[in-house]
Amino acid sequence: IGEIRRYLRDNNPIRVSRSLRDIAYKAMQCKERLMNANQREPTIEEMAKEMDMPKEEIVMALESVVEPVSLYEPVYS
Amino acid sequence: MKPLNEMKVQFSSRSVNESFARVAVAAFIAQLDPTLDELADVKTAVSEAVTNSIVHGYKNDIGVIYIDVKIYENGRITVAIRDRGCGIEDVRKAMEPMFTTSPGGERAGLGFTVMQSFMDKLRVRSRSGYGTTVIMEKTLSQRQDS
Amino acid sequence: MKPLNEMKVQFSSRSVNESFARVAVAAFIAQLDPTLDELADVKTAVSEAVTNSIVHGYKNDIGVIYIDVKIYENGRITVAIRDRGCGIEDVRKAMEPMFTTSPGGERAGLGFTVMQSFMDKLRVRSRSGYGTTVIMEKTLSQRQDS
Ligand SMILES: Nc1ncnc2c1ncn2[C@@H]1O[C@H](COP(=O)(O)OP(=O)(O)O)[C@@H](O)[C@H]1O
Ligand SMILES: Nc1ncnc2c1ncn2[C@@H]1O[C@H](COP(=O)(O)OP(=O)(O)O)[C@@H](O)[C@H]1O
Ligand SMILES: [Mg+2]
Ligand SMILES: [Mg+2]
Repeated sequence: IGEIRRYLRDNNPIRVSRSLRDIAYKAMQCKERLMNANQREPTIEEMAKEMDMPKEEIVMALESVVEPVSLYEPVYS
Repeated sequence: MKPLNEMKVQFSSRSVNESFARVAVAAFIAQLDPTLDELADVKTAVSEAVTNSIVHGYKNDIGVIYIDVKIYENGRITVAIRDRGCGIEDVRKAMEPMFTTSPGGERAGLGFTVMQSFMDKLRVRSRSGYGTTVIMEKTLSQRQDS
Repeated sequence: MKPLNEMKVQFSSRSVNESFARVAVAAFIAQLDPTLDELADVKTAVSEAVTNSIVHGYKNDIGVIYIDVKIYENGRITVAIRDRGCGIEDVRKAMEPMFTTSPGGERAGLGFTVMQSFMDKLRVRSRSGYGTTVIMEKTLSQRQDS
């Protein structure tokens, strides 16, 4: 069983796309928390401190949950 | 005035690079500690300009898109996005809301309007046959350390 | 062989730009959807090379650091990191594990070793007084779409 598990793990490594979505999800939760606590939009540095992660990494993760803005989609949702 | 910090990035005009361009610009200006809303504004403006270079500037060709981001004192940034594509014949007309040379899209003709409203300033320089440069400026709120 | 996609980025050799550089490279190769481990490897190697350019290449001056990322078929990428700093007199010696010209740091002398072990290939070209180019190559595992 250990061998099968290892096989599955080795053949199913975590892909960046999934990890970015996970971080983005946590970032959105963190944003809500900070909004409630401070009654204002958090800055990226405040988020970075709270999530213990570089600002730039959070920026990159947040991009993964943004729908690509295409010419034929309404920009205001 | 000399910028405090600067970054330049260039990439081929493939649509897969649009989101890369957004992240590159946003990750660079993250050092100013903007709010998420401010980051989103800049990213949206960058998207519109980059999409224009891909779709209108280079049409179906693959060319190179150049972005230059400068950070000045007091949270002021400029973002210049340049292509060597077909250029714009009448810039003033192109910038009018709803003007488009490729109609059919849902929000066709609003790219420049979006850039203008999400950034503080917008300048467009273009020469037919030589390409287009869009220069946008915004002052990001500096956080009051209290 | 022509790359499938390419991006170039340049920025001043300020340490605030180091994490920007890492993310710029990561955001570009994210289009290949590599594994987390692979991306971490590339980011670590980029960090080491950029830090070297900042600390050794330009010392206390501010110069420009150039990064060129190319994506080829089958998940192969190359990352070139270049400075116009002081250069390296004896590259072979500089690449030896534990060799350093600024001793004292905790993991001093292991930058090139880290780049070598985290990437598939490493080439260093340098000329005293002219600068240094580090070219790294790695093949990222392709996702098995099942
Ligand atoms: N980089 C560019 N190169 C050539 N033409 C451009 C460029 N950017 C904008 N244009 C022209 O300006 C018009 C208006 O642009 P925009 O406001 O973004 O609306 P849309 O892209 O929906 O047409 C475009 O239809 C096009 O004719
Ligand atoms: N970009 C560079 N410009 C000048 N010298 C460099 C550069 N990169 C590396 N070196 C030289 O190579 C040595 C070894 O580099 P490295 O293995 O990263 O160890 P460390 O940075 O800890 O000294 C450095 O001490 C420095 O003398
Ligand atoms: Mg448009
Ligand atoms: Mg080093």
